[in-house]
Amino acid sequence: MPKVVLSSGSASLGLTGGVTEFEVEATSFRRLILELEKRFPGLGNQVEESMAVAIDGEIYQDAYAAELRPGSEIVLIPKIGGG
Amino acid sequence: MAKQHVTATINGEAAEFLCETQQTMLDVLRDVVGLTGAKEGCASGDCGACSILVDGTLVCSCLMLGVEAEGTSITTIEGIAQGDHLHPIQQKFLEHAALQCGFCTPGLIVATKALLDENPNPTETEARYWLAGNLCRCTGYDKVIRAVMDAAAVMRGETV
Amino acid sequence: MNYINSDLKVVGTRPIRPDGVEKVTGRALYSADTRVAGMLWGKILRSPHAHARIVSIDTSKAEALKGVHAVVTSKDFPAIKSEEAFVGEGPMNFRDLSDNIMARNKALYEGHAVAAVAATTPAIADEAMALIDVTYEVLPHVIDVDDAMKADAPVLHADMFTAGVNPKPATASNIAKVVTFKKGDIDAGFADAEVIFEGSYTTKPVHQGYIEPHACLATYNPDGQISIHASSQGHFMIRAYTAKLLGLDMADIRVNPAEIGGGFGGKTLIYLEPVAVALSRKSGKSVKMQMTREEVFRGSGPTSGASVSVKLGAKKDGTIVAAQQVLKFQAGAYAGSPIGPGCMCGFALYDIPNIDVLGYDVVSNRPKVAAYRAPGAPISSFAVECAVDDLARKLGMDPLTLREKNAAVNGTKTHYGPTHTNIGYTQVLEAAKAHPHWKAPVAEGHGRGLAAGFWFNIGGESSATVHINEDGTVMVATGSPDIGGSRASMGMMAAEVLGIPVAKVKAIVADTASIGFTFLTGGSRVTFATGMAVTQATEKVVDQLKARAAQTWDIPVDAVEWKDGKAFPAGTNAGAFEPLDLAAIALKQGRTGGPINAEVSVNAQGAGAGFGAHICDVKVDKETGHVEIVRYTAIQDVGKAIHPSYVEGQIQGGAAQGIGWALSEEYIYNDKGQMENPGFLDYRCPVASDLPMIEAVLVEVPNPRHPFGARGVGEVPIIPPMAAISNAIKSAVGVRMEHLPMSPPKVRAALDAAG
Amino acid sequence: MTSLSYAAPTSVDAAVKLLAGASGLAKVLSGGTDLLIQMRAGRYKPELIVDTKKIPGVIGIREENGGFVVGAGTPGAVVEAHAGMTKAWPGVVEALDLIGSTQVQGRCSLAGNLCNASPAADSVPAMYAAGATAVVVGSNGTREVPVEQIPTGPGRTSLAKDEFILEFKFPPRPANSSDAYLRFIPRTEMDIAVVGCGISVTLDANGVCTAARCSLGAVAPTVLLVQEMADVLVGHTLDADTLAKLDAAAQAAAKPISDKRGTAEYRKKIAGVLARRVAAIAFDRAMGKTAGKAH
Repeated sequence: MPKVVLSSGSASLGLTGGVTEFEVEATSFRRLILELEKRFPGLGNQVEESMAVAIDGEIYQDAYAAELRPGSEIVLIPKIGGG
Repeated sequence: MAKQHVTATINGEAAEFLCETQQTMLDVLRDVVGLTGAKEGCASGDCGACSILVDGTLVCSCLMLGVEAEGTSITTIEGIAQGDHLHPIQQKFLEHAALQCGFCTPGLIVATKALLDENPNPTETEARYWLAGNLCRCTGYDKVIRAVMDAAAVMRGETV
Repeated sequence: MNYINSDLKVVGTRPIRPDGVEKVTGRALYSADTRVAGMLWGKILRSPHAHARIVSIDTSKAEALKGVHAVVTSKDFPAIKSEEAFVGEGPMNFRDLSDNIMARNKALYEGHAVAAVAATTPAIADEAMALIDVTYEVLPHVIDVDDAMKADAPVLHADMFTAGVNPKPATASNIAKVVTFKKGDIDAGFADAEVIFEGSYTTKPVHQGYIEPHACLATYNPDGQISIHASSQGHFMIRAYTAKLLGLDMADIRVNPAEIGGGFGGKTLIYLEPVAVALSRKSGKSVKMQMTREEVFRGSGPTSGASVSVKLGAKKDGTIVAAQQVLKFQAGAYAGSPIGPGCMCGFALYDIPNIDVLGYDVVSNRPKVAAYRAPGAPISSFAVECAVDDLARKLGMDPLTLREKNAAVNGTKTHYGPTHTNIGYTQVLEAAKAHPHWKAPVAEGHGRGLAAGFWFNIGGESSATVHINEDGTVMVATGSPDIGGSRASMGMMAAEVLGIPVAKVKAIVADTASIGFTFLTGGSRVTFATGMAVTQATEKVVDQLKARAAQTWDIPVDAVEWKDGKAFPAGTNAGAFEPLDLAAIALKQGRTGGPINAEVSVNAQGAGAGFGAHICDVKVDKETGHVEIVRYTAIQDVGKAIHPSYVEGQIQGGAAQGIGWALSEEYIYNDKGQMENPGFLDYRCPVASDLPMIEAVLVEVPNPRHPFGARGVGEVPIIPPMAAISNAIKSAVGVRMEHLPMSPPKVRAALDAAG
Repeated sequence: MTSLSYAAPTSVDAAVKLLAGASGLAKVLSGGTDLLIQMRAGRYKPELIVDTKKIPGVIGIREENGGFVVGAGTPGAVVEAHAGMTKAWPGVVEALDLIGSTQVQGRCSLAGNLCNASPAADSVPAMYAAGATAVVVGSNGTREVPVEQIPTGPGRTSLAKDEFILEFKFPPRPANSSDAYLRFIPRTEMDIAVVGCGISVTLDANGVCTAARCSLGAVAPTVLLVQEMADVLVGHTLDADTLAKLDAAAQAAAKPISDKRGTAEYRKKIAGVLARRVAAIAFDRAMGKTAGKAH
């Protein structure tokens, strides 16, 4: 199962009750968000609204379709903008 | 308070306008005459975006009253090109990519014209000090100065 | 299709931009250049207090003044519920955005809008503002970030409980959020270190300083349809936020993008548009608004000022084994500083096993910050790059060698999660080492400094359409405002794919009703993301052109090849027909199936990260403390320069802004919390005589995720200058300047203290 | 609406009558590079603006019994282009040249700079050092006043409501005389002086100073004419000892405040630094050693 890591945003830790690593049954980014919201109410929306993810090292700002492999590592990071 | 009646020459054409005493020449050009090439970046003479020539002298139109234009000959950015023929300074600004957003460009081109009219062969340092009153936030001035030096050379007939 | 290894005829050349002549002749229309008959002039009344409760606002006298057609206050704007969102280029709450454009209960900074008027002339509008009677209850204020974090500091928001700490704090504070990033074991790392360096640094808020003040012209029609003419870094953003803050349908709002006179991140937010629409709705007339320069400084977003500490641990051989950073960022009056990227960027240039970064997002009584070129990164890197320079001195190592030894490479896992891929930092450092500037001896009495920078760059949503005109010329339309020559690069990519001269292609910026959604011009995303959309749309057009030729020749489409702007019969039909050029096919497009065009919308992923290294030589006047930049070289991996002149321009301009940040730009407040230098006279942007030529060196390590290999280039160049200059001053006169700006009084004081 | 009227009289008498007759605030407009900014900022709300530029003598430069007479409203750029002024009073000319940008140079005037009465005005210390006098006209006729008697405090002058400056007189120069002006600013251009210093000297054939006038700007409520600095110079060549004493005298005379443009402590130090640098230039010029700009 893909593994979610909250190396960032302990802003999210409040929602996970301090849990920093856990596995989620998901094959796509969208499914991941839904699962996160189910598991830790609020977290899915937070990711949806103001966070990006790094899937196996690559940053995805907002791509529902992005594929998750069974061994994928998903790191939640703040969404990135610019000037 | 009745408006002031002013007669002047603007970009070679006889012009008449009515303005209030407190209106600056910049206000007059933009809001009365309808020439919006001169820009308001600060309205305090610190950015040079409103540069114009008054009887050949470079001034900030935001630091001049419209009524002071009486009897003068005004040149704005709209009067720099000869018909559909760009002035060499304009051409070199394009060739050197000396503009990014282009907002300060009218002021820079008018100020450069004044420089080269007075000093056809400026050093880079002279050009930089002459143009110190024209803020540009996009280019870091590098390509602007290159365009100015290149335009000067062209106007001296050294290159094309 | 990917063109990275193709023989390119247009991309990489330096054609004159299509919008150039309008801009050198004064014809180009910027935000404030449009007028309509019968329009009113709107102006905003702003709080003179840094922090005050708005007890009452009496607008009756102003409304009674002849020539005044409307006065609005927060009552004219619907209450917006608290909703976290990614606004402009950073996190912000829509309720805050609404309160920021028109103060609701409290004025949270000097310059905070409290009311607005629309009158027949600017003079009458000014007079009307003087007639608005606002009763304030002045509250204690706090300006600087360290003060705002103190337990006894005046609290701006009674409902602000620090997010990111567990459990939720019991009392409200000015600390909006705490962010942490960890990698490895920081304690073990420092235990393992043989040499340790620690430093503390501060930076002042600096303004983007675009020369064009914010302005707009809005018309609210009786049927509820609205037209807005304004410059910004995204007209779709103006539409979205105006609709959001006024509770309107986006379909009723059409935003026409004016030429934009600079943004640098500062025009990724709205300030005037909803106010102008509200005034127009109330008056039934078009309303033009235009900030004064003073309003731009007092009322629009600078970037954060900050307090940063760095601790580095290394082995004697220069291997950095532990790195720690604490960053406290000012967000302005509302939560949402670029603390996230600030925490991520500083150490992103290094491959360090143990990293610990702690960041604070802190509100205080200043204008809400807005994005500014690589938001957060310049502050973070100023601290880190100064510390690395001093670590090198402590280790007795060359600062470039130390950076090479610890440089992030492909496969380096960052402390914030992602793994670097397709990055060109090594190549950038090699180019720096090989550059004549780095090799040249340092002149007597001068000093040389080196610093590097990293920015993610982003992709995101973009739309583009490509139309083949009846004569074979081409129109390209995108939704990305052209802030620095993007019309040229868009046209060039289309011309390259079509195999025709760029002069035959004209690129424009389409309004919100004329093209699909396109995200902001920001994050250095346009050439990457919008360029991708343009390339794909052009490829679709090429497919159609081939099909039309196949139809004309009555051969299968796969037997047609497109080359140099012409269709050629290929395979068994090779040479069977005369090639058909674009004009010939365009002429017959009616017969062969109708107009030839394509629209493509993308949400581009895989933006290539950017790295840069700057070399700076300074001369310090020891008696006055004045620092002169005598030579400056900026080296950067740009992926592929589509139009090299505008790429160089981005790098030179970014470096110049960084030099201003380093030496002369700052917000100066009096004890009442009022800004003392809200103008270009005392807010000191670099002028032409302050700077030398800035040599931009383009390193091209292609980004495989872009058809031409392009990376964003606009943000990286503002990151290294502050540290490069501090490092140069240190090598020139031996003092370390940790506090920005490194102004003459500070440098002289440091020299006196050093004795 | 408050109405503002404008007049451009063509004679001194007409101008004086207008000023005397104004019921509310009347402002004299020469270059306008300060006045227009102050009006926009609401610092002044005049009811009448009297543009003096059309009055004969207000613009122009003439030689008069060995000295120079400069019209009060003569734009900086015009003075800078005048060979005679540049040769006799390089310090005054370079000071005027430091006011604002090239654009401002096209408009700014000595009278405007003096009557704006800012302690940081660039041309004022140089005029003090030069010993220039102002020809003041008003209802009671004409009076000639040393320039240092015009400003009385920030934004305040000794001119009566119906008075204005018609022209400035610069005295004849003895042999081996010259002057110099330097100001310190954070950038290289466009800033207001953090400290300004003007020095005018006359030397004997051996380079010994026989007469000196020294002034400091931006270190007190008005520009200072500093006798102590002059005393240090007179009777001496510019040796290390004299330079050290001059530095000390300048620092002692400076009574600056801390503001957005610099701290008091910093300003005192810079006053000393500039005094030394300006004296060196003035002495060299007086001995005919150097030409050109000091900045």
